Amino acid sequence: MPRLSSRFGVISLIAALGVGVAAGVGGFTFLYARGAAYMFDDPAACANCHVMNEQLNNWYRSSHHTVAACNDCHTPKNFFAKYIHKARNGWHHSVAFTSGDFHEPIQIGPVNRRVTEQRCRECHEPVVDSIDAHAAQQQSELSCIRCHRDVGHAH
Amino acid sequence: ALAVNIMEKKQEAKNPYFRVTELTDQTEDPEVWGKNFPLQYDGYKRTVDMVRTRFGGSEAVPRDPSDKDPRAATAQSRLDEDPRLRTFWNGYAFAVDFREERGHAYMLEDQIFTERQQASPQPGTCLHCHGSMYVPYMKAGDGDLIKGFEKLNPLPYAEARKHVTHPVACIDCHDPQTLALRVTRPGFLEGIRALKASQGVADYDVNTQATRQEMRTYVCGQCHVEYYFKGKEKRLTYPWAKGIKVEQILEYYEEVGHKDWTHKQAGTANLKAQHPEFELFSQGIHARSGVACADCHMPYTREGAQKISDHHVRSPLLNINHACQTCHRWPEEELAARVHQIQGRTYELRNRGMDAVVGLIQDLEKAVAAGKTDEELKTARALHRRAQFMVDFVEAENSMGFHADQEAARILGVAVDLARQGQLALRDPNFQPQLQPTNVTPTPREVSPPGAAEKK
Amino acid sequence: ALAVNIMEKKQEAKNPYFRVTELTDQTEDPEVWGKNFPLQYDGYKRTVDMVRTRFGGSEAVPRDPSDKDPRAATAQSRLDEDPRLRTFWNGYAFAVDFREERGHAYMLEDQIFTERQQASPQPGTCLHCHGSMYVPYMKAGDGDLIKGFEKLNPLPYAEARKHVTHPVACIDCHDPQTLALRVTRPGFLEGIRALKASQGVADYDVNTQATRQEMRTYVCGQCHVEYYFKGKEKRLTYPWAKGIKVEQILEYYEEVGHKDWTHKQAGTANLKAQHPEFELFSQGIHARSGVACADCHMPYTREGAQKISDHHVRSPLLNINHACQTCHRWPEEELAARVHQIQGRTYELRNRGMDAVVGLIQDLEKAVAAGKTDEELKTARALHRRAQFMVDFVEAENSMGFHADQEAARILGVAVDLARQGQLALRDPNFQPQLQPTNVTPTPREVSPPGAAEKK
Ligand code: HEC
Ligand code: HEC
Ligand code: HEC
Ligand code: HEC
Ligand code: HEC
Ligand code: HEC
Ligand code: HEC
Ligand code: HEC
Ligand code: HEC
Ligand code: HEC
Ligand code: HEC
Ligand code: HEC
Ligand code: HEC
Ligand code: HEC
Ligand SMILES: [Ca+2]
Ligand SMILES: [Ca+2]
Repeated sequence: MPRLSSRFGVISLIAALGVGVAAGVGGFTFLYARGAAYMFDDPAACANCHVMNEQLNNWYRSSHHTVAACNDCHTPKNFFAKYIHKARNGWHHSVAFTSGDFHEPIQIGPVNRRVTEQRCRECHEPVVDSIDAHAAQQQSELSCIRCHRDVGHAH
Repeated sequence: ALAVNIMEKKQEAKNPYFRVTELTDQTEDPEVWGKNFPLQYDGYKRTVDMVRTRFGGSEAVPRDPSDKDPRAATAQSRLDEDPRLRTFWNGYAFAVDFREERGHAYMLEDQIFTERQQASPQPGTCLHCHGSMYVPYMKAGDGDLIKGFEKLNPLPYAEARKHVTHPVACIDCHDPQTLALRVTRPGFLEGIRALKASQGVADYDVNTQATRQEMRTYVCGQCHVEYYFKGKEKRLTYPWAKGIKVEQILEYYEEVGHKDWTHKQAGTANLKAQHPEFELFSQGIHARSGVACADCHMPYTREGAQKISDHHVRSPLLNINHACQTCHRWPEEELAARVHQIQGRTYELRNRGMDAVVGLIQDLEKAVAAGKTDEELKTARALHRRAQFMVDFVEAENSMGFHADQEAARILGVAVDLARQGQLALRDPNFQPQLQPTNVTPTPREVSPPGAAEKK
Repeated sequence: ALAVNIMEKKQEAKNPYFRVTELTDQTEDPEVWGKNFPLQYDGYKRTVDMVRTRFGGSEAVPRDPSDKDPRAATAQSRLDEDPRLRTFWNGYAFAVDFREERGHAYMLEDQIFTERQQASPQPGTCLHCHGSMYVPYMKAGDGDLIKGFEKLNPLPYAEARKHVTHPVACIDCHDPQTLALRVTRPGFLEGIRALKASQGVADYDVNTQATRQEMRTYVCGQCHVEYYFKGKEKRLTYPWAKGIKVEQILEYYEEVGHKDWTHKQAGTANLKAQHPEFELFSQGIHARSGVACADCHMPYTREGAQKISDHHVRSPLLNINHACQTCHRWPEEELAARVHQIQGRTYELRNRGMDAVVGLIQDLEKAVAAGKTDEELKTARALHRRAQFMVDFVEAENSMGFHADQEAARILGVAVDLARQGQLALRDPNFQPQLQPTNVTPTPREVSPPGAAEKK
């Protein structure tokens, strides 16, 4: 998708200009600053496991593949939390993978789903503020995934 | 271009809205709310649009305004579209005037000026679902919603309507401080409590116990439901104490011995079903999948950098891309075709049901003319009452079966069976009608599939 | 998304394997194929398992083997489960022996030993769907499939079966060289050609023109379809020349004036519907969404590093995670509950339909006994023929409505209407039956939603 990659070019350009920071919108600053960081979170690393291939293949075709890698959606933003979580997942996945004992098709668990939902909100805060602002008062928040399940990859 | 675009998005986004005015629990006028939430207010105002779909939307039929009825246009008459309806409801106000429903903006005037008002005097209760009632109820009850409700219900309609100024407004669905959704309708507060009780949940309080997603359906369930007026206090009641499936509602009405009117030709103590969207929808696959009314009828829409709920509440077929395509990646034509296929099947059965019930009505009329006694007509009338309510349940429901396609077809199938049996009973005193089918359960030694435990 | 998902699955089917042995167009024995494809062969052999679900699977009922019938167990008798079926099919072989169907491994023996064989002599045609016929047909036709088909059809069953050694085997669905799917059944080759012709596609050749996803359904459609034997050549024919909706099939039978048997009590020239899985499924939302039989009945399963199609063809309810969860993320209990809810609704209507038709049969029997002439019974019998076929269409279809839930309910609703009208016609010569409902089309000035063009 050349269109998207060019977009990506633009996005990182803005990042360089630091406009994102100026605008002071956390989610996007984080995103823009990260262009390079993608390399450190190479999706291919996840797909070291063939069982992740389906997601990887679909991710390449998703609206997000130029803007969000696996870990942007599957690990918390906070630096330490992120690596702890990765470790947790990594460990869990390795065990599961080697033991081969896991539910198929693979399904996201409650913990990871919460992480992911959080990540949506962080990046899209500007867009969803309006629909989310009043949600604080509600005992349960709106699930993004319910409608946008496939933005990262088909399942 | 995109760069700029993103910039703009960000600025606008910085703060979704400014609170230009303070909203209180007495702020009834949506225009005032609109100062804080102009986008939602714009959508809200667009409910005046009249566009029709195959079975929904509405069609503007021009008319000469009179002082008796100043409306310059109404929605098309369903009685003219299907003359059988006049026989169907003969003797009841609905046989005089019944129109396709239209946008929320019209709810108050359409209720005031429907000829049903002349046909028979109506109580203040009617306003519960046709006006912005939160403030009027609170005022009338000196701060007690239920008291106010009980006070306005028994008043003559003309009296009660003096208290009402707007169609449903922001304050009827929202908390003015937090904008969180809230149920303000006594009918639903009590109805859902009775329903939950029937499911073993005591003293259910919807405003504190419902999830946000449930609220996105319940605010609509405040009005899009079957109802009746209980006792001389004309208390608005939703017949859900035994459940909300059509058979459970019928069981409830049998138990309280309610009838809406006596059919003019058939002499049957009949029931009228009214817009049971909430009830039928609840039996469908979407409800079962946690989809809410607002998901399809108020889908999110992009306004600049923000996403807001489209407050132009209308037929999703007029807004398929937002209403359906986030969840279903099929082309718009395909999604529309799926709805039409479901509606077409429902419509065929609805017409068979209508023919059967109308046929039974004519047979009953003949039998009465032939001097048959009420005792002799008992069975046929019992079948008529039941069959007509079931046909009406789908007829009055406004999605032509889409909200719960197989359930709608099942209801109509049962209705046809009962109506035809009524005709048989009239022609043959020895005919043994069967309310329930012979149910041969598969042999007990059934190995249920992994966790096949039936969910109700 | 789900569409994408299906594409995904396609890729995965490409699997590397060792050619241990060479497979030719004469290699009939699945065990030989199994040398190259042990995983698929293992699954294939597991179709001997007998596990029952609420409405599907099968239950092993032990019996004393005899030389006349050496089977140590059969599936449960549907006639014992629902005695009404004996009246329903009175005078036809199905009233003698009709059992729940079971796995592919049994298809040949179950056909050989069913008491229906004694009840009336059967032709070689029967084998078309109960054995591995590709090689036998080719041999009998000296390399010409259709010739072989025409040669075996008219033979007495006992004669024809000598040519057959296996139940459906690898070669019946696969090209031995490429393993690509292929249709080897003359009945389907000709049936689908007739169907496509009715849709304006001339000379359709399924093996060259069907997409891979379509083939994943068509290989099953070779046998899981309604059929009849045409003329004295007993040519197997699928009644699709006017379409595959139940009304279109009925129209076809009316035109060719076919009857399967004359009902013993009712004297009606009746039709027997048989396993119209392909036909009913085609009317459902899954077919419409491009889902294939194999997606649910032969789902991909991981065997080590590769994903293979589970050749243990069976009820998806016994394998919900693989069969459903690739597309539906709901828990297994929930998915089972959804199927049971759909099947339960269908079952209620199926039982009403059965009662109505059986009632009509008894009325006709009385009328005959009372000396009514064929002329006087014409209307009632016409309604009986139609109603019974429609009930049987859903009864004989094996998903209890799941394959097309609303369509199954619609068919049964129409059937009940017709059967009850038949009973009315018998009691009242002046009763005017209505085959078609009064169809009031919404007023023409309809504004169709964006691209609402009906898709058929
Ligand atoms: C834009 C956000 C996003 C990105 C990027 C993303 N995912 Fe996901 N992923 C999701 C969501 C949302 C779900 C949960 C879907 C659900 O609720 O079933 C999910 C679920 C999963 C699952 C559980 C199984 C399934 O498919 O539901 C796996 C495995 C997974 N992701 C792996 C990956 C891998 C590997 C990558 C990188 C190639 C990736 N994800 C990139 C959003 C994302
Ligand atoms: C060692 C092999 C392996 C690697 C590497 C791997 N995964 Fe997984 N992953 C698995 C297995 C196996 C499962 C299934 C675990 C289960 O369901 O219990 C899984 C499950 C998941 C799930 C859904 C289950 C849950 O707990 O929510 C997500 C999301 C996911 N992986 C994302 C990722 C991401 C992101 C990466 C890269 C940072 C990654 N995986 C790397 C093997 C792996
Ligand atoms: C790392 C930041 C990031 C994360 C995490 C992220 N997004 Fe996005 N998302 C973006 C950006 C940037 C775009 C704009 C991409 C474009 O315009 O092509 C976008 C586009 C979208 C769009 C519009 C395009 C489409 O696919 O319809 C949706 C919807 C969306 N995101 C939803 C989500 C949801 C839901 C999640 C969580 C499951 C999520 N996003 C996670 C950054 C992110
Ligand atoms: C009830 C369904 C629903 C839910 C829940 C939902 N969305 Fe959306 N979302 C939509 C629809 C519909 C659109 C398309 C709006 C448009 O195109 O005008 C959309 C659009 C978006 C976009 C793209 C805006 C654009 O055009 O670039 C983003 C980003 C997004 N949603 C993020 C989220 C996030 C984050 C959440 C959770 C907080 C969420 N959505 C929850 C239905 C939903
Ligand atoms: C999954 C989407 C969906 C959900 C959820 C849904 N509806 Fe509908 N609704 C439809 C469709 C489609 C129609 C048919 C519209 C038409 O025929 O033009 C419809 C029709 C209607 C109509 C008639 C509209 C008209 O234009 O005349 C009303 C009223 C209605 N729904 C109310 C509700 C209520 C109340 C709920 C929740 C209890 C609900 N709907 C839930 C999709 C939905
Ligand atoms: C206070 C009562 C009330 C509430 C609350 C309410 N409605 Fe309505 N609704 C009505 C009435 C009354 C009408 C018919 C107005 C008329 O015909 O004049 C109507 C009409 C409609 C229509 C038909 C529009 C058309 O063009 O035919 C739809 C769709 C609809 N409502 C959906 C909803 C949804 C979705 C909700 C919740 C988000 C909701 N309603 C909440 C009372 C209500
Ligand atoms: C429980 C809520 C509720 C009550 C009480 C109620 N309505 Fe309605 N009314 C609705 C809804 C929802 C609609 C839109 C759906 C429909 O028309 O089926 C509607 C539509 C209408 C319409 C426009 C369509 C038509 O039927 O011509 C009229 C007029 C109307 N109502 C009059 C009345 C009158 C008079 C009363 C009192 C006897 C009353 N309503 C009581 C909810 C209610
Ligand atoms: C018939 C019910 C109904 C009425 C009347 C109504 N709303 Fe809403 N409104 C909703 C629903 C449903 C939502 C979605 C709330 C959620 O998802 O939690 C909503 C959401 C909102 C939100 C949150 C942001 C968004 O768009 O999702 C605002 C702000 C809002 N409405 C303002 C208004 C204003 C101003 C009015 C009057 C002009 C109004 N509403 C009238 C039902 C209604
Ligand atoms: C928030 C998500 C969501 C929205 C919005 C939604 N659907 Fe669905 N729809 C579902 C789910 C979930 C199912 C059940 C099947 C499944 O589990 O995938 C479903 C099932 C269906 C089916 C098959 C069931 C049946 O009754 O035959 C149709 C048709 C359908 N939807 C049409 C629509 C249309 C038309 C709209 C818009 C008016 C719509 N949907 C809006 C989630 C949604
Ligand atoms: C979307 C999933 C799905 C698809 C696609 C599907 N089926 Fe089924 N099928 C089912 C389910 C669920 C049942 C009910 C099983 C039960 O009751 O145990 C069923 C039942 C059956 C049965 C009876 C099974 C038994 O155990 O007795 C047969 C035979 C069958 N299907 C054949 C087919 C054929 C042929 C096709 C294609 C034309 C097809 N199915 C497509 C889900 C599917
Ligand atoms: C050569 C004919 C033929 C073909 C091809 C065929 N079937 Fe069958 N199928 C049968 C027969 C015959 C039976 C019943 C066997 C018995 O009861 O002895 C059967 C039984 C079944 C059953 C019932 C199993 C049970 O436990 O009740 C299912 C499910 C089924 N088939 C699905 C399929 C699917 C899916 C395909 C395609 C992938 C297919 N069949 C292809 C002839 C065929
Ligand atoms: C067009 C394909 C086809 C033809 C021709 C066919 N069958 Fe079958 N048969 C099937 C399928 C598919 C099933 C499994 C589904 C079912 O039982 O409904 C089956 C099941 C059966 C069963 C097991 C269930 C039962 O009915 O007891 C018997 C016995 C049987 N057939 C006998 C016969 C006989 C005898 C003939 C010839 C008169 C015949 N079949 C012709 C496809 C066919
Ligand atoms: C009733 C039809 C049927 C029969 C009999 C059958 N298969 Fe298959 N087979 C299929 C279908 C359907 C697929 C999926 C093909 C696709 O996706 O293109 C398949 C796929 C395969 C594949 C490709 C890899 C995979 O698993 O998807 C192999 C290899 C295979 N079958 C071998 C065999 C062998 C060996 C036998 C005999 C023991 C056999 N098949 C019998 C229907 C059948
Ligand atoms: C290859 C994908 C796929 C598979 C496998 C699949 N489905 Fe579906 N299912 C769909 C699609 C697509 C729809 C239509 C709704 C939509 O468009 O989201 C649907 C709709 C449904 C519906 C709602 C329609 C209705 O009839 O009420 C149910 C229930 C359902 N599926 C159950 C199942 C079950 C049970 C299985 C396994 C036996 C299954 N599905 C397997 C794709 C699939
Ligand atoms: Ca309307
Ligand atoms: Ca079976």
